[in-house]
Amino acid sequence: MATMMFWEAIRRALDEEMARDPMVICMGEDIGVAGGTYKATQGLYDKYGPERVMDTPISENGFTGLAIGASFVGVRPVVEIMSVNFAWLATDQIVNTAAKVHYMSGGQIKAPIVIRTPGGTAHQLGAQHSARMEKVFMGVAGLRVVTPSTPRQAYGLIKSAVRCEDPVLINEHELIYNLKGEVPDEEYFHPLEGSEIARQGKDVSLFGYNVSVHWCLQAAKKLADQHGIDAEVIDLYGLNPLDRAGIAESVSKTHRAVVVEEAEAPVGVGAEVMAILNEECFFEMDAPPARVSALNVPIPYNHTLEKAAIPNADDIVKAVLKLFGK
Amino acid sequence: MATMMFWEAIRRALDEEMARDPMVICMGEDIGVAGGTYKATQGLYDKYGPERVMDTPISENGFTGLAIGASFVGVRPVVEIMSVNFAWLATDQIVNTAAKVHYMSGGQIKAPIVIRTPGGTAHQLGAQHSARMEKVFMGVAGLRVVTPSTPRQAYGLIKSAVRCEDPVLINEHELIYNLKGEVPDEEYFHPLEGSEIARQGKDVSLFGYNVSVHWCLQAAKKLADQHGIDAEVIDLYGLNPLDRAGIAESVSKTHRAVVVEEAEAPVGVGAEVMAILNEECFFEMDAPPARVSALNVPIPYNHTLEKAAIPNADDIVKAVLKLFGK
Amino acid sequence: MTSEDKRLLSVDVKKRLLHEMLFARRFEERCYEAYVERKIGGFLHLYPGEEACAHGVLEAARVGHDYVITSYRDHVHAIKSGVDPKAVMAELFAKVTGCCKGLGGSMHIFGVEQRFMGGYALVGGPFPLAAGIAKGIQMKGGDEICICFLGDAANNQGTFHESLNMAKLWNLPVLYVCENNLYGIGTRIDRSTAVVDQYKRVSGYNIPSQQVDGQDVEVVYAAAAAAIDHVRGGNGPYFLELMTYRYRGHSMSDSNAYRAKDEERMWSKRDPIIMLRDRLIDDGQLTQETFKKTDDQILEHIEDEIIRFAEESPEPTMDLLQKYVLVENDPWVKGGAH
Amino acid sequence: MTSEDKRLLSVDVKKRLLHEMLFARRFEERCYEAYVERKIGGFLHLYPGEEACAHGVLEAARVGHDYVITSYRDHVHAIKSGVDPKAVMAELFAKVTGCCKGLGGSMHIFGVEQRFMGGYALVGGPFPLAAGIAKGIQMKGGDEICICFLGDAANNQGTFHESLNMAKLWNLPVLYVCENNLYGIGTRIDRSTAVVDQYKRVSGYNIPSQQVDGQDVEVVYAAAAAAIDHVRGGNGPYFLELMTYRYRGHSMSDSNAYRAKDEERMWSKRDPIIMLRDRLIDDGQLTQETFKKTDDQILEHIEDEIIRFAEESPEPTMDLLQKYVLVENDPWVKGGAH
Ligand SMILES: Cc1ncc(C[n+]2csc(CCOP(=O)(O)OP(=O)(O)O)c2C)c(N)n1
Ligand SMILES: Cc1ncc(C[n+]2csc(CCOP(=O)(O)OP(=O)(O)O)c2C)c(N)n1
Ligand SMILES: [Mg+2]
Ligand SMILES: [Mg+2]
Repeated sequence: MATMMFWEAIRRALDEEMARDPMVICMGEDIGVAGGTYKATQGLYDKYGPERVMDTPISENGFTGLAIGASFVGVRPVVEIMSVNFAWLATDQIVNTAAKVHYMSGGQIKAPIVIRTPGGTAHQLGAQHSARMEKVFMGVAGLRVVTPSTPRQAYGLIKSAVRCEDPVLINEHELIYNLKGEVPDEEYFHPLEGSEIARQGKDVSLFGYNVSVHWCLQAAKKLADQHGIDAEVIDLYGLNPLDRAGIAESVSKTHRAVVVEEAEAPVGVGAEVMAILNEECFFEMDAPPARVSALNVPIPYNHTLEKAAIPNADDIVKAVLKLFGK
Repeated sequence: MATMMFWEAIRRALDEEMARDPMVICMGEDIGVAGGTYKATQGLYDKYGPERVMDTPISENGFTGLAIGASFVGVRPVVEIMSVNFAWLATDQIVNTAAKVHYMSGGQIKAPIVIRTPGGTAHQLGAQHSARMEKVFMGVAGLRVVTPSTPRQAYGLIKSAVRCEDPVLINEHELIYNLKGEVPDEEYFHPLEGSEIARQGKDVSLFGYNVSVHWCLQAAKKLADQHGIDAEVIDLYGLNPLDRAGIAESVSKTHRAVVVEEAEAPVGVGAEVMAILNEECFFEMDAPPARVSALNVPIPYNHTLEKAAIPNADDIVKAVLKLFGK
Repeated sequence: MTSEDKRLLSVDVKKRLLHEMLFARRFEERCYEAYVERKIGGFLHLYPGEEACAHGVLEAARVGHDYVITSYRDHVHAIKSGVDPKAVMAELFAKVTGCCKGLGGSMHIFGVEQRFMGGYALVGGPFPLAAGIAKGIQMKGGDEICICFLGDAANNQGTFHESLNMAKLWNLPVLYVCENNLYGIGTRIDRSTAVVDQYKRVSGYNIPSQQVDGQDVEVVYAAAAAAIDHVRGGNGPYFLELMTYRYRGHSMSDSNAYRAKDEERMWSKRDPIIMLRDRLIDDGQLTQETFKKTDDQILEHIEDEIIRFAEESPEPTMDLLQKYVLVENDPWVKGGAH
Repeated sequence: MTSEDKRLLSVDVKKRLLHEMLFARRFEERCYEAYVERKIGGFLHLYPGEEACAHGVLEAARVGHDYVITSYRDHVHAIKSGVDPKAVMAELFAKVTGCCKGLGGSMHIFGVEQRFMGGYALVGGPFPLAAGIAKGIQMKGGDEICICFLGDAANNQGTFHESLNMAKLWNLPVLYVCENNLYGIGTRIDRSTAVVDQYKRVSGYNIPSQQVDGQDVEVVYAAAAAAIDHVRGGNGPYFLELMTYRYRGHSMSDSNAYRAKDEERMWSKRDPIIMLRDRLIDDGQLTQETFKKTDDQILEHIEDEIIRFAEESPEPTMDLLQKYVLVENDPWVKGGAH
């Protein structure tokens, strides 16, 4: 097992897939000559040339649509939308075309496109550069959504996504590109559906995804160390579809649940997981499931205010203690 | 009280507001000379001229952005996006600009734009013309979302939306433009926040919005007539923000809840209302809250399949009976 | 070059095109009736008046080899591309024998085997898709091209601009055909568009372009043949503007009230079918009687074969409702076939 | 017309512009330092090298009367529009005395009182906003115009196309200024754009346009004066392309590795400040010593007044966190003030 950074894991996956299949291409703004804002495509331009590692104009709907069209005829495009904030511009092609074309053609067309896009709140990027769009994409029938929390997941999810025949949106996070972790030396394909137990526990289930998995793990440690509460952390790497069975299974064991999301609460991951719990294991719950979410505000530039808008491990600890009446 | 059709109520509201304030304008595709796809602007072009009733090019992001810019300097634009399916193209300007500019300018700029857009599943319009985007917009901080179920609401919500200083998205429904209902003769301003009790009841709360309010009312009648169940129907005309207090109040009385949404379930109105119930009155509930949603599919063209994809009154009845263990 | 110089087609081809265009006209008219009879639902956009566009262009293309993509006004393009008219009509009737099994409908006709890559309902949506298909062709090194038919009003969509820039930048083998029928629904072109000559709008991308009469199928053919040569020759995209007119309203729900009767009359004098018919008659290649007989045969064929097939076909079963949301049994969903 | 003919400015104005541009340069350089010192966060896009663009154009405009809007690279435009540099710096320092109370940051400088309508972070976003502001002006019948500054690469966004068409169609009083610095982040213009001369791209909208040297503030002034006359005269939009260059990386996180050193050297010889300084010295209007003294004064002023103000100002309090999401106490939210 090699240890590598998150961006290196992505790069490795892309490199392997491009080496294997000449129809795999990468597209996006500044991904070629410049190697990508977060280095995910570094070196690939030199290795595979401009026809396969394409620097695009600033035309998000256009180049995403172009990639989708190419996917109809056997190309395997991996599109990078530089920041998820810009993905709003491409939602037309993603939602109206990629997610629907297989269905409305009666199964004739497939759109096996991969869209990688970093998002989330990072360091004071302000209102127009702090979008968290996972809740938008996971509500779209016909679109798979995954979100890696570790280098291993990033590597394995990209590998599977490139090969899968469905359109897959990979929601990455700007804050963890330099996160280090182990990635198997041999090829590894991560499932596109399901969830992972990031930490076993018996007293409460903490649901996180992507960066919030790390907050949950921090919180779990504090809960164990300081409060004697043994939290289970579930990593919801598969956001669409969500792992209903896995979610219910954990809570059937712990009887308590807190969902942690980086986005504002309305119609988000938290609401959906709570709804699933209501549907799957209402009578198993000893306390109402709770969500820990961002404040319902555009993200402010000021660092102190920004931090206050976004949840953290302490907020999770507080929410858990409340469930225990503490 | 005059009885009028839904589209007539919209038209009346727009006409009154345009007559009152020369800065109120309407914009959209085919809303001028042609009078609007659903007649909501009929006659206004002749009355107010092309500068105030503007037929736009097919440039959804462009003309929505133009309207937002105009709203910065005192114009009160009412944009019609012909079908909500096309609103994906304009989400960039709606979300990235209109919803954030007041905040990120430290309160200096207001974007008092109204966006009216019909959506929903109608009669066999197929996958690319059956979007239900309410769940997308109601998750956006800084954007008000309302959705009228009756001519009275349509009239009163537009009146208030035009005058309100916030951006307001009005989610209309293609199927009910010809619905008749009473509208006060005098001017009437509907609140932009809150909910209405469409039918009083004591045994179960049915939550609907827009077209699904009517399904709930049908279901309530069947439940009363055939099963002796007295359902309360709550009309969630205000989707962002949602009426947390009103939602909790009804369920604190009935102890049972079914949320009815026209969209596919994931991260939708159903999930959000269930989450609110968990947060506000978990221990008041005698049964898990349930949601009645569309199937998680793009909408098929075939009529029978289309009907099967969308919920109806019988589905609601079934869901309620299940809550009662029947 | 005058129209005269561009008449390059043999008599046989002209006769076949006349037959095809007449068939297309009758097919669409029959759709109209079926819609009124409520056999067809949803939005229905018909092509009468514009037949020379699809037929002239696709006659110059290699049907089944080149890729074709268009908007919601797609029946005739599909049929000329080789999609079985029975499967198209059955699709409109929402039957399982339809080309999309009844899931797509009029705005979403697909025939991937024939490389007819579909009709799309979002105005401007196909611009980038076409460029993408062309990118695929380029990568595989074949000599196919992609032909994208769209309306005049679609050119105001941002995707037009974005796609044409990329198509030129990357030298993609795509032919954009603008069917300029002067209206986007009820809005006349000069009320939505600063520059009404669409072929002039592509100078901002350095893409060669031409505007020709879209009512004379021979003129269309000639212009398309040159355009296709250009594209197939590896010279990058081309933009061909065809001046045409639709006889009916935009869709079935459009009353057409916004158009001057004079204008309509003027264009009906330039009917693509009548023009070709009269030319053949004038040249002594056709009689009015043969034409009438062909017409009768077409009508009969549509009724007996096509409508009947559509009528008698079964509806899709409920198991299709959730079948094509995602691809079935894709092993990578589970992380590969271990 | 040669550059020579365009030098219309009086000595006093030239001296003032030199001062302003030098101030802008030093202001931006100080931002750089403050970023390295972690006093400024987020994304920071600096303007050195391009000073003649904002200064030349806005010198020809009626500052405080005309509306100005731009992208994330917005400090200098804001300051030249009349926004207090102290409020800009305090904003970058995320202080409550900042022009947006510390909520906006570098990419979102606003000064609505000065009619500086903001910096926006979405590339291409301001194109339609500017047209909309112009629509508002048109409705109110004033003689203001709206000036929209954006980069070259922004022109590939669909909103460019959509907005220019509408601006022309509706004859809106908007001046689009393209600051063509040859790069969009690390991508050279010819690698993203089929037609590199941006002023040629607007022929598809029938909008008059011109390309001029963006390094000579007098040339910029002259071209802008003519363009503004055109727009203010009710003749609709104008598109002005200014050829310029940014000295630093795109933002603080950009290493600038993709540019040839030769190219950078070539452009540094055409520094807008040096050019104007030398011209004034050559004309006997300025000495090197005065210039140096001015520079020292500016540096001192920035340090003593601006930085100190920003440093010493308090952060916004927590009550601001949720204050501007929606407008406070709007009576219509409750259905009016009954
Ligand atoms: C994105 C989008 N906006 C608006 C519409 C509604 N609409 C359907 S067709 C049409 C007019 C298109 O005109 P044109 O491109 O000239 O094609 P034509 O119908 O004349 O063949 C409009 C506005 C749509 N389907 N998609
Ligand atoms: C919609 C969108 N896409 C991409 C980006 C990322 N981005 C920020 S600036 C930029 C380059 C813009 O170049 P240009 O318009 O030439 O302006 P310059 O920075 O050179 O002044 C890009 C790609 C963005 N902010 N918004
Ligand atoms: Mg048209
Ligand atoms: Mg640039």
